[in-house]
Amino acid sequence: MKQCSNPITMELVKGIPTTVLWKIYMTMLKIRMVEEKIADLITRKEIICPCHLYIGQEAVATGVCTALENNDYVFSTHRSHGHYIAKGGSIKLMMAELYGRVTGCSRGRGGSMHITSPLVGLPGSSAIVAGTIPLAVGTALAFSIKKNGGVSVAFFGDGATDEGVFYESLNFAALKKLPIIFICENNLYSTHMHISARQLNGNIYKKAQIFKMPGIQIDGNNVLEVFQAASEAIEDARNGKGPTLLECMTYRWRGHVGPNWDIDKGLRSKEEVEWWVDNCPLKRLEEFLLKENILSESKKKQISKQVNEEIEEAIEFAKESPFPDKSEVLNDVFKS
Amino acid sequence: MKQCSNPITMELVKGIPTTVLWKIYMTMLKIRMVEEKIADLITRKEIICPCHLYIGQEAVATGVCTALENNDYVFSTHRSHGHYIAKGGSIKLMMAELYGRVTGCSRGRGGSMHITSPLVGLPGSSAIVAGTIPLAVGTALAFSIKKNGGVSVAFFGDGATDEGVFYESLNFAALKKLPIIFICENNLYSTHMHISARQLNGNIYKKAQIFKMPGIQIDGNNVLEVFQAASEAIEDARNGKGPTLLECMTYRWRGHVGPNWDIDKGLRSKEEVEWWVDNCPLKRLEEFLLKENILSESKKKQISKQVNEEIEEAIEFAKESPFPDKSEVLNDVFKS
Amino acid sequence: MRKLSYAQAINEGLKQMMREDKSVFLIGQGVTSPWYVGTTTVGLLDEFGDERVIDTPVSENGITGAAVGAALAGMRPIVTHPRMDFMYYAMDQIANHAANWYYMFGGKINVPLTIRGIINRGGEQAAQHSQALQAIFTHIPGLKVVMPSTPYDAKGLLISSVQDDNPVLYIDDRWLYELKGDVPEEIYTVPIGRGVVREAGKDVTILATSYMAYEATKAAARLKKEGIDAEVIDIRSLKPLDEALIFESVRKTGKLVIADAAWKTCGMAAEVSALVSENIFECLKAPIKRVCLPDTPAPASSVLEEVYFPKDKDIILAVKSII
Amino acid sequence: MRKLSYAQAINEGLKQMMREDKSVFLIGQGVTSPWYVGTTTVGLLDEFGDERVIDTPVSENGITGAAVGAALAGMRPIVTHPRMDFMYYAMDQIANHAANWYYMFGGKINVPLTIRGIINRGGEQAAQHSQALQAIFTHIPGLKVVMPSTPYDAKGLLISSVQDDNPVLYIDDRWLYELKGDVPEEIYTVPIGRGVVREAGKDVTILATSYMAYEATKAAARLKKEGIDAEVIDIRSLKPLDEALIFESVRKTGKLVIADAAWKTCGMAAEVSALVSENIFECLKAPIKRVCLPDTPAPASSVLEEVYFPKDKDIILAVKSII
Ligand SMILES: Cc1ncc(C[n+]2csc(CCOP(=O)(O)OP(=O)(O)O)c2C)c(N)n1
Ligand SMILES: Cc1ncc(C[n+]2csc(CCOP(=O)(O)OP(=O)(O)O)c2C)c(N)n1
Ligand SMILES: [Mg+2]
Ligand SMILES: [Mg+2]
Repeated sequence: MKQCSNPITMELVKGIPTTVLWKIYMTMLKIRMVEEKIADLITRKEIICPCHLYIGQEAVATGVCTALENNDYVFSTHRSHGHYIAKGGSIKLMMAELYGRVTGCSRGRGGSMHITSPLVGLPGSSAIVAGTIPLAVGTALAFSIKKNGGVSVAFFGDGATDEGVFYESLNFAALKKLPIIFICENNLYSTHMHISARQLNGNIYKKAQIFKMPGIQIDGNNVLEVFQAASEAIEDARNGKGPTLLECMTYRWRGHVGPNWDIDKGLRSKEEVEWWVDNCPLKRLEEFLLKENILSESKKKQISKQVNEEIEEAIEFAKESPFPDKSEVLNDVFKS
Repeated sequence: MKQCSNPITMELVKGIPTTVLWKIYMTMLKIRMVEEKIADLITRKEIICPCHLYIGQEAVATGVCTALENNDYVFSTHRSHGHYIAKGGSIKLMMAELYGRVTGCSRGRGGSMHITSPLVGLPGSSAIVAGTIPLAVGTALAFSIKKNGGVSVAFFGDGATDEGVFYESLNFAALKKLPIIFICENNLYSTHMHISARQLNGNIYKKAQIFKMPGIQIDGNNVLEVFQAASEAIEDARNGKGPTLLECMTYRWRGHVGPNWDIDKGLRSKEEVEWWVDNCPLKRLEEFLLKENILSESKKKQISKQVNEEIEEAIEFAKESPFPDKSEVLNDVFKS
Repeated sequence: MRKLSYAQAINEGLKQMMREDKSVFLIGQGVTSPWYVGTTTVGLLDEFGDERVIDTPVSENGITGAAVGAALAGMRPIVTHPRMDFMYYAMDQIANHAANWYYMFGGKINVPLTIRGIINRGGEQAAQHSQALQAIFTHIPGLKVVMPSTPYDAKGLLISSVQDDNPVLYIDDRWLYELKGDVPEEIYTVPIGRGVVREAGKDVTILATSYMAYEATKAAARLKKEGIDAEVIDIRSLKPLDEALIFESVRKTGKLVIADAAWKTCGMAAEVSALVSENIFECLKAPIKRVCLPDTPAPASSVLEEVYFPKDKDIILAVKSII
Repeated sequence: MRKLSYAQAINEGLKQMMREDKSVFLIGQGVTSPWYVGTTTVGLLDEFGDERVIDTPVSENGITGAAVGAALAGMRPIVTHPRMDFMYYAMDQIANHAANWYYMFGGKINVPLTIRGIINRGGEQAAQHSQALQAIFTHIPGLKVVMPSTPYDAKGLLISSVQDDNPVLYIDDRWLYELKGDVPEEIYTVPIGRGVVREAGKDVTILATSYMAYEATKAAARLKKEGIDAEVIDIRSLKPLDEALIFESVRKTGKLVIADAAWKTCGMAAEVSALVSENIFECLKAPIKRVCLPDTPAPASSVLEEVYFPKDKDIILAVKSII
């Protein structure tokens, strides 16, 4: 397995404007702070729907989505908040959704696992493992027929690579040279099962080879490495060179679902969790930016304040929003 | 792609008793003659059910099944006759099945795509592409739980490797080191589509690598090469070393279904078909055995006569057998 | 009017929709094959090229998902399954994804997709190559389901399906492919959700789906000779269902036979029966009868197929049992 | 008698069958997890080891197929799906293979397989994590389908399923897991194909499946207070169906309400309704009513879940509409 704790180097920031670096930092911080807040709201039973927290994986969504255009499409999974935020989804609408309100991005019908923001290029997320992989392939197919230069991204976990449809999707995308990036967030677990209990050969990126597709394993906790690798893959896709499989090594800090840390259940060790917490993707970026004077302490504070305000506002919005009317249960089965 | 016309060499017969070589020859001849006969019977509308002929692929079923024990299990596909005959199924019962008679191996309920002979280790064949691959995995799982030394074989085509369940099956078999051999008969086509229109990387044997499973490509028209490779894989499986994927390069002479040659439809060229007909697996073996004096002309004639008699007898049996009673349509939904 | 076969009508519908709307494309196994889907896609590859007529590897779930994804990106794909039997592989994408999407995301994004499932049975093809799965898809919320029985409806309902903003399951039956009938040359629609009375009558209502509408019409003609005046409804859309038409007819006749060549248990015939006895029980004068497949897989032998697949004579028997 | 919860009853059934018969083994997602399938598999890994308690990658179709294959080789596997929603992925192996095998091969080889599908809904889990798919499996010939509603039946039907020589779909509901009831310690069976009268009554028959039997019993108690004497049938097996029991009850009451917490269209309630009006129409005194899910996917928000999932009050309303 790829070493996931290499320091962030100046080489990686070459060519990236400072404003973009700030944006990357802000996005990661936003995801982190939103997720910590949600953890808290679940504990306080304000939020009822099952939430799969993204804490620890922020670098992946952020690195990839920063490299995308607004019109590019991203498909997400049950662990959806990070992708939604990184692609530019409104926290207000997401929070209202988690609160089950009619003002939510899915009118309260979807909950955490089904958030959407078509206007920023997130047509939705699925609670079925591997379910959105072929959808992203289809979007890429649409882009290639329309020749509109769009790129499609499928985010999925290591667990999703156990499903047959993952292979069918890679085969078809490679065959048709579709403009799609397959982003596997390998956080080592599928619910309670470590990858070694599910696959003999854990190197997911190598699976791309059998479809004559480039497959690359990267440090998913180094946001700049993710950004650079994604940028290259996206450029290739946009230029008709076909798909890439990016395996981003990362880790979810909390348990599979909900805010608990999921230690002491015999599923993973305290040491393992601590190692990854030490290797925090956000901390690594922040320390680097501060050290290199790309981020000042005052700028940092300003960003943090801004994010905090946005979150508080979103929660207020959610709490003040009405629940859906009971009659809503029958609406929108069909578009008329 | 592997060269599929290397001459059969003496080296390959080392250690194989003459009687076994005769049996191999006889099995291949039997498959060939049965299939030619069926082609004829279809043309004469004696047989109605859709038949996918095995002509041209005889070396694969024969090589593999000769290397198996009676208790080992084999699962077949829509193109089932060859596997059934090679595993020792009764031609009588098969022929009656194709004729839709109640004496058929499936009481006339299955037809060509669903023939079975549990007593010789063929629990059935499926008309769903890739459908029997996980079944064979399950049988191997049963053998491994029972520790009875049994080996399971999944026969399937190159088309089946387009289905996701193929990958799921390989993954699980490799993970659990199950006693199973995956035999891919790569005849280059899935119905009307050449493999190059379906997969960028046609080398199916390489797909095994990503599951840490040995994958080998062999000349599927050289029955002794198939026999040797299968024997080794089977021995490994029996000894707890886990599964192997064998890709056997071969060709079906006739069209996808039925007796036609399927040329001049723009799907494959006359030249291609002729090349493979020249490279006939039966002819190659026969010429070799005659040349090396392993088979005499008189023995050859005797075998041919015996096979012919068996086939004629089977057809007679089929034609004289009664059709199922109409009430049979409701039987055997459940075993009571 | 010009006559076309059912297969030609589908072919023309596909061709015209693809000409009319650049976002329409065809994807699925066999769409470039000369035989795989009958002759329904003949000529399309030549006219529209392989970018819009996409033959695929056997990967039903992946390909169906790709069609759903393309629909989410504004296309109007028609994904073809040459046999309904193969659609079990694609159930997750159809049921969990296509069907749920619009509702699950609060009406924010829809799936304008046509899923074409072909019923291909008979000829001793047996259990895995004979299935008619309309009940399963009608059971699942979020899918519209249509089953044309004439060339006119085959084209008109296909066009309606493609133009619909929702996933529509368009089910055609190869036993109807050679049937000829009037088909206008221009683009026209048959509304989804509307059945049609094929024969007016007053003694009994025979409600039929797809191919069984053809058998029902034959049955009605024979019944007429015996003095029984049967009304034949070809329901055409299974979801939404034309309840008004059904109720109107049964109010008049008081008797109902439902003919659906699919499994009986939890099938479409059960649904129609339940709807009628739930809503217009007071008009019923006799038991509601179902003419369906028996609850067994399809057998191979022709002798068994003969009793397995219901025909006009089975409808006649059912009618007589309640007259 | 000793009381166990529904989840404990399943756990004990599994344990006893595995002790009793070496050919029984457990396979599926989460069977070694402390939470994935409730507490129903607790302790099994410790007692039987990972050769007979096999947790698996998420590969529903491949794993279900492996269970079918093991059954063909003489084992009696229990393959577990922690949610029915995930079973769409496994439809091909269930419907095309397990269900067809015995018939398709002329009764020469059978599939002694238990397929356990868990209904896990509520708690704002939404459309892809809430489904109850009994109708689909009951529609497909060759599968038996059982749905226990009490701890006693949970254990007894599980044992019957494992001992049955056919593929049996055993559907349990997490809303019942904490329910306590009498459960004998020894191995016993509840026959597949037999329903049970939970409350005797003469005014109306309430036929219910699974969790709805529990709601129906509550409804009956409340109705009794209002002078309405309802008979509650817990049907337990959806296939084979205890038609005799249903007909006997409806002959007596003349009125029928069917409660099944699954989609209405082409659902089990439709089937029971159709059967009754087909066979004992003359005994019916009122419309047959169905209490089911509306034909929509499951919504997330609790406010909507509240109206989505039917309860005793919905049964009461339905009963009153025909009394
Ligand atoms: C088809 C299907 N099977 C099982 C599940 C249950 N499930 C939910 S998330 C999950 C783990 C997925 O692991 P991975 O893809 O690695 O994503 P992660 O949770 O690690 O982000 C599983 C098995 C599901 N949602 N869908
Ligand atoms: C699930 C499914 N999809 C499609 C088909 C139609 N079909 C029958 S055989 C076949 C080709 C299979 O090709 P391959 O596996 O290479 O076997 P071959 O016919 O070459 O022996 C196809 C696509 C099917 N039977 N099952
Ligand atoms: Mg994971
Ligand atoms: Mg092939």
